[in-house]
Amino acid sequence: MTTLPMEYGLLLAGILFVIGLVSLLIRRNIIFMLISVEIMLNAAGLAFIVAGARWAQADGQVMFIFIVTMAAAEVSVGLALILQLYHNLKTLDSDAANLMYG
Amino acid sequence: MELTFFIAAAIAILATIMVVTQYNLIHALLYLVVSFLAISVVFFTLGAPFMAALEIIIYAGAIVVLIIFVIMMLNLTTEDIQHEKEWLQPRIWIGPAVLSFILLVELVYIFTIDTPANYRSTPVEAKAVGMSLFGPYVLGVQLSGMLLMAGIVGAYHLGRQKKKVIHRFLERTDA
Amino acid sequence: MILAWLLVLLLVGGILAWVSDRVHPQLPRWVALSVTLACLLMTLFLWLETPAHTANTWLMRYEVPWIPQWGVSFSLALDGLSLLMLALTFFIGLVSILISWKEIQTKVGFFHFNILWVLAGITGVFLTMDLFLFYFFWEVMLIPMYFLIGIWGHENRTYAAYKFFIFTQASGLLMLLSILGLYFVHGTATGTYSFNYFDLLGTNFPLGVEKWLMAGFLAAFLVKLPVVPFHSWLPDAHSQAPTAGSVILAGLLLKTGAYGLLRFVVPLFPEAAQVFAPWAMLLGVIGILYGAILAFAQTDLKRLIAYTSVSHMGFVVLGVFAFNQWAYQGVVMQMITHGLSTGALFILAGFLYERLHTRDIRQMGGFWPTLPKMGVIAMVFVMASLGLPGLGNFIAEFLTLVGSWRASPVFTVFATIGLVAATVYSLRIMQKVFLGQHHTTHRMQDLSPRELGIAVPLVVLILWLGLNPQPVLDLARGSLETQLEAYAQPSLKITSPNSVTLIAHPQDSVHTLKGGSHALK
Amino acid sequence: MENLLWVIPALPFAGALLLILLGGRLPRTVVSLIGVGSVGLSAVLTLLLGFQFLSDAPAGGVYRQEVWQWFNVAGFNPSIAFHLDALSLVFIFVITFVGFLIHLYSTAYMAEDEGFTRFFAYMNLFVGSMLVLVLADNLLLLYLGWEGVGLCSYLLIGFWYKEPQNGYAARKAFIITRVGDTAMAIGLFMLFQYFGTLHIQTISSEATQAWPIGVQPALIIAFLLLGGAVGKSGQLPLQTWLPDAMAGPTPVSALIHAATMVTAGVYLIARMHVLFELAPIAQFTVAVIGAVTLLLAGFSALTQSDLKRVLAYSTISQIGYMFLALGVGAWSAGIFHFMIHAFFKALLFLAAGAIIISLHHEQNMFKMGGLKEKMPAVFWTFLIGAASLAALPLVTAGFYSKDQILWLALAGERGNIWLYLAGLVGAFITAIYTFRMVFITFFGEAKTHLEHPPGKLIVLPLVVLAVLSTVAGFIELPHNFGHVVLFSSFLSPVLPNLPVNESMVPSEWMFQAIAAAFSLAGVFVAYLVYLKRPALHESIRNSGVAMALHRFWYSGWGFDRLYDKLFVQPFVYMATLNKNDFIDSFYHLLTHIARMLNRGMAHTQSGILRWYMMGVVVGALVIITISLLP
Repeated sequence: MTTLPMEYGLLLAGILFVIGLVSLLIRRNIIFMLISVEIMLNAAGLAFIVAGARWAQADGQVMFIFIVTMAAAEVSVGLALILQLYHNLKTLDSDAANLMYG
Repeated sequence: MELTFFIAAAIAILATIMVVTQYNLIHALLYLVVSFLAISVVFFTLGAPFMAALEIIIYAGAIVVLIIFVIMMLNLTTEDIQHEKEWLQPRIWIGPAVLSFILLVELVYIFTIDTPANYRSTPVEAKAVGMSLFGPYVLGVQLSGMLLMAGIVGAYHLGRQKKKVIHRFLERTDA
Repeated sequence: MILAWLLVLLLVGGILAWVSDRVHPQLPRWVALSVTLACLLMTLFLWLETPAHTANTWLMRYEVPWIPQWGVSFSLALDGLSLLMLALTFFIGLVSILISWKEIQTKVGFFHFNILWVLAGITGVFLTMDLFLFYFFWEVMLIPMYFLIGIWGHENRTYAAYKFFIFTQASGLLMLLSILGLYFVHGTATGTYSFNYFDLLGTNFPLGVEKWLMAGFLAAFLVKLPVVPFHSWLPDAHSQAPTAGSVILAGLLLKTGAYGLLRFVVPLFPEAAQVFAPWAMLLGVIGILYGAILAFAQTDLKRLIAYTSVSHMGFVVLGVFAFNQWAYQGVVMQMITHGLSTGALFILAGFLYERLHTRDIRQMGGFWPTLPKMGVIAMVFVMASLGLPGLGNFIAEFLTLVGSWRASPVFTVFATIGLVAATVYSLRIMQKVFLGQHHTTHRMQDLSPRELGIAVPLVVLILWLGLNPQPVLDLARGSLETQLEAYAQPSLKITSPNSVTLIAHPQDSVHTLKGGSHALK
Repeated sequence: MENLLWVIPALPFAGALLLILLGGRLPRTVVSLIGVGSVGLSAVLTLLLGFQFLSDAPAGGVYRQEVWQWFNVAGFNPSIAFHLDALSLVFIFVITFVGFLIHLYSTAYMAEDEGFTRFFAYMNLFVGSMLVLVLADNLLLLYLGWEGVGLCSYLLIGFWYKEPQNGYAARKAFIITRVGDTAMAIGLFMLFQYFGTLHIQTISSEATQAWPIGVQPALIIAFLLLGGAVGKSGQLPLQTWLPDAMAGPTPVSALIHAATMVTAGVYLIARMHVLFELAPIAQFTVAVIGAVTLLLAGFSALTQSDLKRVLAYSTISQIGYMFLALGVGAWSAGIFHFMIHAFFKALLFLAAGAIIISLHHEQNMFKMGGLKEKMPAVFWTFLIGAASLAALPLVTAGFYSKDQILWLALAGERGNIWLYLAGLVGAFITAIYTFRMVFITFFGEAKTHLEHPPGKLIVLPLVVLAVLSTVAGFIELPHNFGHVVLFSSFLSPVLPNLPVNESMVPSEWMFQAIAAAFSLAGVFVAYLVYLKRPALHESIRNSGVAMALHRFWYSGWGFDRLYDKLFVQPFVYMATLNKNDFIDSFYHLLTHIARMLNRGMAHTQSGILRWYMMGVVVGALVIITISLLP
């Protein structure tokens, strides 16, 4: 087995996370925002896996499983919300859903 | 294996960038699948083959398919792609991008501040994960179960088409 | 034990009144009436049982541990001062239930629930000797009052209710801070953490700490009283509340502030109180004059009366910080007589409102021929409010001023000038409402037997207090002397808490009292 | 017998209480029976008690009766206790007796009035309070009576409450007297501070022992008590309420604003004479106030056209004489003039009332005239009263009382030529305005139709008072002229006699002659101007200076306008300006700030999801950056 600095894995996770974040911030299409959230979650999971590998412990993977579970739940609820939004507003533009304007 | 890691990482980053820069949703999703696959390879190199499998099954499989179904239900047209183009102006994305870049720089700084500690990527068996999952983390499993249950109920409730009761005289003709 | 029963009776009675609404809409009135009457009778019984001259200040104590690890106990105690205040509370409570008989027609059950719980809060405030419990009752008093104003009030009731709530709540929180501060200062100094009043008496502080702790208590009491810069909740609350609410506010809630000054501020912080005294007297005098001038300008009858309260309560502050027997007896008299006279004026305003549906005195005038009985009664209370000798308020004001003259002649002179201002606004009430030409054309009923039944006892009481106040003064004397102890010989300020307990705890202290009221004498 | 002392004030109180409680349901005869009867019984009791007092003087010259202890706080223990000595006996005699006559008169005068019951209730209450005032054994009880009569005065001035004008006058009276009362209350606080009691006798005896003459506290206290006295007695500078007080029914003016209540100030000073003797400056101030007031009010009386206002100003002026007497230490002379004044001024008011009611509530003198033939009884009694007021020599009581004051103002040890001259000029003016009134009202041609002649109940009190106004003077005659000193020797246990400057005694007759000449000259001037040559009157009136003076005096020397500008208007202005309580605006500012903050924060809730995300990112950025900083 080869050796690999943990930082590389974390770096990858960080880059992915930031890409997801940028996308989340710049996209108005709400489906794209949902995808970005998925990317970020995935990046977070990656970080756990890397850490788990570093210490050769199962905990990192357990956390990843939890993240996956959460992501699944989130996507299902999020998609349901998107459907409702689209039915009500006839658009995917997240800025249109600004009824909560203070 | 090192090389595998770097190639997979590069593919993951490139594919993810492509995801966020696409205008067409379906194209973006394809890149997303690629990105997930690349990450699963990374998992493999890190000695977590079970997780690599989970990644492919759940992320690349279930979740992306779910999103595609929804997109199909929404009946999107080229008009929407046009919208995307309009929405994604440089003046919109430049600010967030700069901020996020700073964040990234800081993260890199944090990761590299200490001397790198090498490690052997000893694989952690699925059995160990299972022991851990149903040992100390059993409460978490239960909670995740509940979360999923709530997710299903919530999605069902939200996704239900509510019957609109509008008096027929009041119904707009174009609606 | 009888003390705890008073509270239980009121609290349970309140819930019962609420529930009984479903059985019959009139039932809550009878429930509330009988509960209050029972409490009044119990109090009067206690009064009659009290020997005229007891060596012992504390007539009765009841104490069970509540949260012993924090030093919180369910501690009630009765002395002459509290007994007087209780009698006033239940009398005013009775009156306010009676005046609501026709006025309140919506949510009758909930209304009487609130009335009884306010009374319970006030009773608790007057009885409890545990600061934690004191704060609890202070809040219990507040919330039902908020509902009374907010639900059954007049046109601008929400505003008034919020204003009342925020003022009293904010100041109450400052008091809570001070209570906690006192608790910890005392605890670290002596090692025993206790909220008990008797334990906290005679705590030694550095003067700076004492000042800040006193400031918290003062905040609560001066806002409640109210003293001038903090008075602006009062006119709104008074004018918007239903009649019963105004009566309870003026007659009782304001008195809790005065009681707090006498019971807590003065004995707990003797040195700081003396430092603060000139400023307090100044505030009192400003209150007297400022309230009077504003009262003169008002056109809303209830608002006018509310400002007279501000003016009259100025005498209380003046008296409390004069630190002598005369002033203190005056303050106690002022608390009682102001409760009766201002309560009566609010009741009359309520009667007029029921007949006219306005509180604007510009639309009144010339009611004497149509409402002669009301006119006579109004005349009595207007005269009481301007301090006519022979009525209770005169005794109160004169004693207060005699006492404060010893402390500060200059302030007393200005306070006495307030009597002229009182004349000006009081006569204005009479002139605008009952004298002059008759404006309205429709016939008005003079007082009904029920209304007379409310008003006449008030007249009799105020006259009795004016001509023979001695029973009241005797009852209050022992407890006032106790409050003044630290001032009589400032050099001999009680230093060790042990000696305080010796003085404060009578022979028949806590545990011998479980038998009931007779065990204590 | 002396045990019945408490009944004297209690009877009118009981009457008042009965009338208030049952008033509406009783027939008028019963009401008048209760109203008049209670005061009548008091008068009878007073007479009986007075006879006993005279025939069998009690030890120390005092009956004292404690009814109950009012209260007792740390040694401050005033009682409801009555103290009857010579001074209070004179006062209760006047109050009950004159009061009874006026009550009797009122049954006829007020017969047509709808507030008949109310009137008698108030009047009884007044008599009760006044009796408490003069019988009080301590100053607090005196203060109770003092405020009680103030209340009744307020109620009775505003008796006809439908006229807002009357209500205004009533309020003015109450408030202005209250200003004086406040000074007096402060005086009481000081007295209590120094003596630990308000018991009058204790204070008197202790003050003489404890204080040397001219000591400062005595001075301050005397001035404060003087404040109360000038307020009640309508003296400068608080005299402005009394002319307006004539808005009340005439019997009220007679009883309260002439005979009894307004002399409460005289009583107070006489009662506390010990303090004033200890404070010579204060006492001299009393004299000066009296002298100035009697002149000012006299000049104002000259110009009035309202019959009752003339009498009101003359009351102020006559009380000025009493103050002058008190101020020079002629205590018994002041009280003597009080008594005589009560008789003749009540008489004048009642007679004026008889005219007014017969002329259908016409009060303007210039619309009267020629009443001599139409109402002879009223004319003759009025003339007797007027003569007494003008102090026509030898036959009238007023001459003896006023002459005594003038003489002592000059020859007394604290006397002074200027005070004497003021009194003399005052006497001259008094004679002029008195007979101006007589001539205008009763002589000349009739200008108003007479409704109905006055009845028996109205004339009877007039006759009794007329007799008293003449006869009562003979109980105190100057020593060169009979030397009767019944009154002053009766009062001497209470009030010290004034030593007279011996060197002037031989020339006393000369000063008496001068006084007599002045009053006669006054009558003559009035006769000349108002009866003989009306043209002269017109020409004086039309000259510029006279017109300006007339206007000035008519308005009571502009005091009303001055006080209005100085006190009333600023107060009302300040009050109305601040009606909405500027302190409240401070709290409004707080809520305003809170609301502004809320509005500002609400802008961040744009509803745009990406802004919220941006917020999260920026927050994370800030936190991480801070944690990275060394």
